[in-house]
Amino acid sequence: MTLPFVHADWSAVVPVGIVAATALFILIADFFAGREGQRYVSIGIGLIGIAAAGYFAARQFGHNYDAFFGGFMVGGFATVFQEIILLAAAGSLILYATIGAPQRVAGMSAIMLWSACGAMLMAGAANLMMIFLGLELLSLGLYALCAAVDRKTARESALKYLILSSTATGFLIFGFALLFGATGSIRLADLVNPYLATSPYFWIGAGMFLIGIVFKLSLVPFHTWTPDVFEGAPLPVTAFMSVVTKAGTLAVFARFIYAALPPDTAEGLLLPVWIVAGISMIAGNVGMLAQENLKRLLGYSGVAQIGYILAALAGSTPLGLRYALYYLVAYAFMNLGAFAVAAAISGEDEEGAQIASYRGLARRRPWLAAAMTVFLLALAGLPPTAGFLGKILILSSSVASGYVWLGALLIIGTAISLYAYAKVIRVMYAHDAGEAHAVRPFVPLAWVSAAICGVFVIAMTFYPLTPSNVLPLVR
Amino acid sequence: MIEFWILAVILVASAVWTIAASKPVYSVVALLLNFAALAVLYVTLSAEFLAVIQIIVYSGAILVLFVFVIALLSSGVAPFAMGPNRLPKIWLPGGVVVLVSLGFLVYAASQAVPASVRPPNGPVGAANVFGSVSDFGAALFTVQLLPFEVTALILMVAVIGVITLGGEAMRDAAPRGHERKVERAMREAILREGTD
Amino acid sequence: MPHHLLGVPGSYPLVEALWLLPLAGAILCWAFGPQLRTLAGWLASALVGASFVLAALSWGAATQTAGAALGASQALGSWLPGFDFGLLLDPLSLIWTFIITGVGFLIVFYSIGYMEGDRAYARFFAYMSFFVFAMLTLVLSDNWVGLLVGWGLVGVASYFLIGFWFQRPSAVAAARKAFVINVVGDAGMMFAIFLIVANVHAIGFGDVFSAAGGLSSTLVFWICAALFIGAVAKSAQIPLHTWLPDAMEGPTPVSALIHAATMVTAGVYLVARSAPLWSHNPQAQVLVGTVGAITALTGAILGTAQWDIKRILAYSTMSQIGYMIMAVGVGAYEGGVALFFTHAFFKAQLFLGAGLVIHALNNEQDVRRMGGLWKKMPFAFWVMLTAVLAITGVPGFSGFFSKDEVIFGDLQFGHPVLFAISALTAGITAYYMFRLLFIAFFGEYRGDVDHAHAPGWTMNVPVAILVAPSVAIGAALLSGGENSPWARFFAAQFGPDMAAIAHRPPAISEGVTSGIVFALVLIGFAIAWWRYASPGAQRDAGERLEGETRGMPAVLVHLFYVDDAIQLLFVRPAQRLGAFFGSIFDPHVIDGAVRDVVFWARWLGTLVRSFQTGLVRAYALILVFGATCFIVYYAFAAGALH
Amino acid sequence: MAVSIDHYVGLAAVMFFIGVIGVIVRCNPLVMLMSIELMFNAANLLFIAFARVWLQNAGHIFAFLVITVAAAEAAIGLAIIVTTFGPERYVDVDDVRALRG
Repeated sequence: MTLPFVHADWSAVVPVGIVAATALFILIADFFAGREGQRYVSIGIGLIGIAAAGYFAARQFGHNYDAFFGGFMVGGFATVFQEIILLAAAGSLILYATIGAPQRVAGMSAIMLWSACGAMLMAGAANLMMIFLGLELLSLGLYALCAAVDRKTARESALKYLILSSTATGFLIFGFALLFGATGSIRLADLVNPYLATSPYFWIGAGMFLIGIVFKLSLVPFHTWTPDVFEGAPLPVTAFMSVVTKAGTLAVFARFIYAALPPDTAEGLLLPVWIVAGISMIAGNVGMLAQENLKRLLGYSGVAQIGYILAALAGSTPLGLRYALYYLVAYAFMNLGAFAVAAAISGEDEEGAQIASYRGLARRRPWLAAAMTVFLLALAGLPPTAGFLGKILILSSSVASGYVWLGALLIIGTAISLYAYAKVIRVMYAHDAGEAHAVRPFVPLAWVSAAICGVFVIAMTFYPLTPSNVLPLVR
Repeated sequence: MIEFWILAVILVASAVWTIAASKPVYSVVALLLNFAALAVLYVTLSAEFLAVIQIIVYSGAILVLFVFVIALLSSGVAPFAMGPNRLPKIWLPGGVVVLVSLGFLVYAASQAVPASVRPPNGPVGAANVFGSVSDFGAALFTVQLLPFEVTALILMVAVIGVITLGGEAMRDAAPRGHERKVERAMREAILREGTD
Repeated sequence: MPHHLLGVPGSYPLVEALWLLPLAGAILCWAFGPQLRTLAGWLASALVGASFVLAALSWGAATQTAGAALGASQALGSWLPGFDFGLLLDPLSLIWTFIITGVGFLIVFYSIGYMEGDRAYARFFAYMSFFVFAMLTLVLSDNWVGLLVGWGLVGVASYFLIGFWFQRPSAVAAARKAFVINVVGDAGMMFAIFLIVANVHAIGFGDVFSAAGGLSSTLVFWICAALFIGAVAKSAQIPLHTWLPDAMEGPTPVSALIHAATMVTAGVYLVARSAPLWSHNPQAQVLVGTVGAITALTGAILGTAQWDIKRILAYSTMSQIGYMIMAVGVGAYEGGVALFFTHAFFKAQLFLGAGLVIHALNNEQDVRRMGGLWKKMPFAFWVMLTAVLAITGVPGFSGFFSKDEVIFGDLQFGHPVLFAISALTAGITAYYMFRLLFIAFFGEYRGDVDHAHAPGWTMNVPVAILVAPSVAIGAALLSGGENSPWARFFAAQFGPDMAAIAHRPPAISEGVTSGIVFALVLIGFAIAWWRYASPGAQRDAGERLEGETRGMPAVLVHLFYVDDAIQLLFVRPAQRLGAFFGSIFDPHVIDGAVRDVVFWARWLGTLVRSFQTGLVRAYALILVFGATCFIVYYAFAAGALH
Repeated sequence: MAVSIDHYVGLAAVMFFIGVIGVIVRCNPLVMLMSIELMFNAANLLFIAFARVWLQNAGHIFAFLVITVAAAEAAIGLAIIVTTFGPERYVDVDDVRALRG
């Protein structure tokens, strides 16, 4: 009798395991924490765990190997995505410091970390089963997180997310079943098979798989949940969702298109994805124009931003993946930063998420207004921010790989978005203070988070470190 | 062969009934029928273990959960009286759209050359044990160990998630004035039941 | 000594500090403005000054290592493939850096006194420091993209500073105008850079220039033409010059630094920087030279008909930049850059001198209401006098050397018509500059300010310092022809490009052209004397000036109708665009065009919102619709493969 | 007529799309969740049928995991529905539309 637990390569999932165990620690420590400091205990333990996981994940970077019989890949590509996910988890976890009911922060932090585990598993997933389980671990946590505050809109967002996301998951696993039927294997690597190019099971299966992916990336017309859920969910959850879901799904998508396609099928197979990405760039930015709520606006903005990232991947060039990663990191920083500022401003009922409550912010909180300006400029893609450089790179990559129309849509979308972002900036720098909202007291953690994000959004423009050796590790 | 067609008819009919039933509790019954038929179909496909799981987990656990929630939500009225289950106008265009796409899918499937499903190239388990508990368990604890462990996490999330949701959220879940609405509905229901 | 400070020759480790110090100043002044109060001015000056010290040390190192080590660029970290960004120090960028930080320091220091008591004192210094940073980005960048970024940022800084007193509608209008015209230029630049990147697949200057030889001459012409659109807009060349006089709505130090000494010469820098492109393309050279010469002449003519002291100087600036553009256009790069170098000193001096007057007379800018000021303000008079002597090119002053080199360059590179125009312009320049001097400082005082209050030492000292270079730097650097320090400094930079242009030795020597020009200058001076300073003219100066105002030809009053034509052809359509962009940066002003944009934006936004009904089933339907489209596509794609 | 794998695919597809129609058409979130369970079961049927064809038990394990996940999802989903609606005789998702635009 062999002992599978001994032979399994547990070191491959050490970062994931640390994060999962941290969540348990949070739940246990919560019993012993005093009522006042409860949420800081949860956040503190969470951050320590994330830091440890980040360290161990970074150590795996150079060593890429398959673990668990080819089900999970370690190193390189997976590491980069895992670090992005951990970063976003840390940035979102911090924002729980600003949330109202402290008695549930422990549970919410734990679920958030487990969700992050799901995304990290997606980053390394090399078979359909791991993709599915990672996605579900991520999504189930998010359903619960969305509804975890006492607010009508939060519960509504959870219900909408639950129904729509489960439907999309249905498409995804039906697609997986067809892919399994086409190859007889659940390994992604077995999809690289010239014979599959003529298999209808493969084509329709891949199509349904992509429906699930595109839903999670919230591209038009699969985006309808995004604004509602972004607006309704608690702020830390929105921040988490806006980055982690996208990062995990992008990892799966990138691995699929770079390492798991039958030869000569990429162009025909992925065309619908590029089309919806192109539509998203326009529709997402247009959707922002008439918004009054900042979280909702950022939801639409996320729709367009993911469109940009996909434009880099169009053509499946190695450089495109690097640029997409660069933009994803930049996007993580600017989004987390924007949410951190929003968290520092909005009160416990999040009435402060209304754009109107930003009126005259530059007078009341000049630093926060400046940070927000940086993030919005970055989202709009203006120099000297990482968003600007990222867009230039994406443009060059999409044009170089022959998808000029995506580049053109990117430019048009950017032009539209300028107006929407400028509207917010303008409100912040308006001279009349409007009705002075009682801004919440100083929230140090949110400020620190915003400051760090702001520094990175600028610094990344000047030192665009992107891992150069990612592509060989995708496989 | 004949069992496939019988089961297929049952499956489709019960599925249609599930989505067309006038009360949610009937939908549950239809779904139960569907799951049972599926379990039988699994046996014919030599997946005995999954047939058992289908009955135990799906019919025994999940559907009971549904019934419980229906009872919970309609408490204050007669248990299981929730409904009527409104069917909005959208069903016609929605149905047409979906059926068209279904047509395409079936068309594409029928285009499949029979050779697309090749004889197996080396099964994991030996053919005579295929689908058995031992075959299943061996794979689950070796090749698919990581997915199995992840499932534990998923269940953990479900447990903690429900606790987190239920802890405080239930407190003010029902909006004010709701009781009166429920009461009125209850009276109407009793009246109607009485006249029937 | 500088070597030890700056490390090995050819590498300038402190160049990043040189570049970023003004930015630090901008951020500090902006962030801590209320706390710093008057210290903001000192802080900004100190940081720009520190930057200047580093620039001077770099120059010291550069002259010592002459030639080979120059042109070394300092990489700013490792960039993505094909996108290496860095800072470039070569003679050309050093000259500009020296002026930007040196003259910039003096002007920022001068502003401490000039802006005293302004409502937004710290903000002014934040903008000024930011401008210095942006301009340094422009000239220090070693690639096209960095250049474009700097190009855009100086435009933004200029926009903010022109509209600094945004309570005045005229200032806001001027800022808007400058912005719109600069957007036109930026579009040209972007197009050019797009052409370059598309054809050369590189953005570094070195890569592009070494690849330029392989490009077709038509392509190079279009690249040059598109680049030149940027230069025309930024450097106020005909027909996009009309924003520059309006830009005088900004505070005087702004006019001195941005709209005289540095930013407006960016076009000159651009042409000189891309000398390898121009030198191989005679058509492009003729285009640039002609536009420059016409601008020089037009600016001078328009300058004769102005009464606002700052507008006279603005037209003079336009005219002088026309000279520079002409020079770098025809291939006389050293001359063009020399004129930039000397012009920066004496034009800054003129503006700051005018600022002394304006400050003393409670913001009076009309020369008709001045007069006799040399008695009231002898210091300002001497400052203005030396600067006027320098700009008119009186032998011995710095303007003489640089302008002669430019005018002689026309002949040297075979453009006699341009030579004639520029010589004539020199005469007109003398006329209008002495006209300004005579009306403002001679005769009797015609204004109504009782006591001119004397400027403080913080204003006088920078002006006094500027006198030295505008008198002496020409003789120090430029005399000696081929063997002058200037020529040796630029030998490595422009030598090959200038040699590439086939030029015949001109029929007349430089001495003769100097004589001709000086004769024309004397004529201009004589006419100005006769009309404004002779005892006869002094007697009834007030009436004469009134009469001259009435009798001025309509074509001059309307500034050759260029503004009207542009208004009709371009500005009205462009204003809508400009209003759109303006609305992004300018929270103070909204006009009708913006409302249109808002309307369409709302409409579009509402359209998208109408899909967002809030009904989860509707969302599901949209989702399934999308999924159906996907599945139908894949079914067909799979079917098509059979 | 011999039953081939294509028949199973057709049957699963029919069940799947009945589930999809259910999600679009019904207003009761519980029935919507049941329709989603139908979709999952259609996929499961497909997994098991293909597993039989290839004699690969990975399909079985996949179906097993889908069932587990469906259980977890039903738990959370029902909890969300309960918190959203509370005791209510007419449970209708169309009443939940505070978030829109």
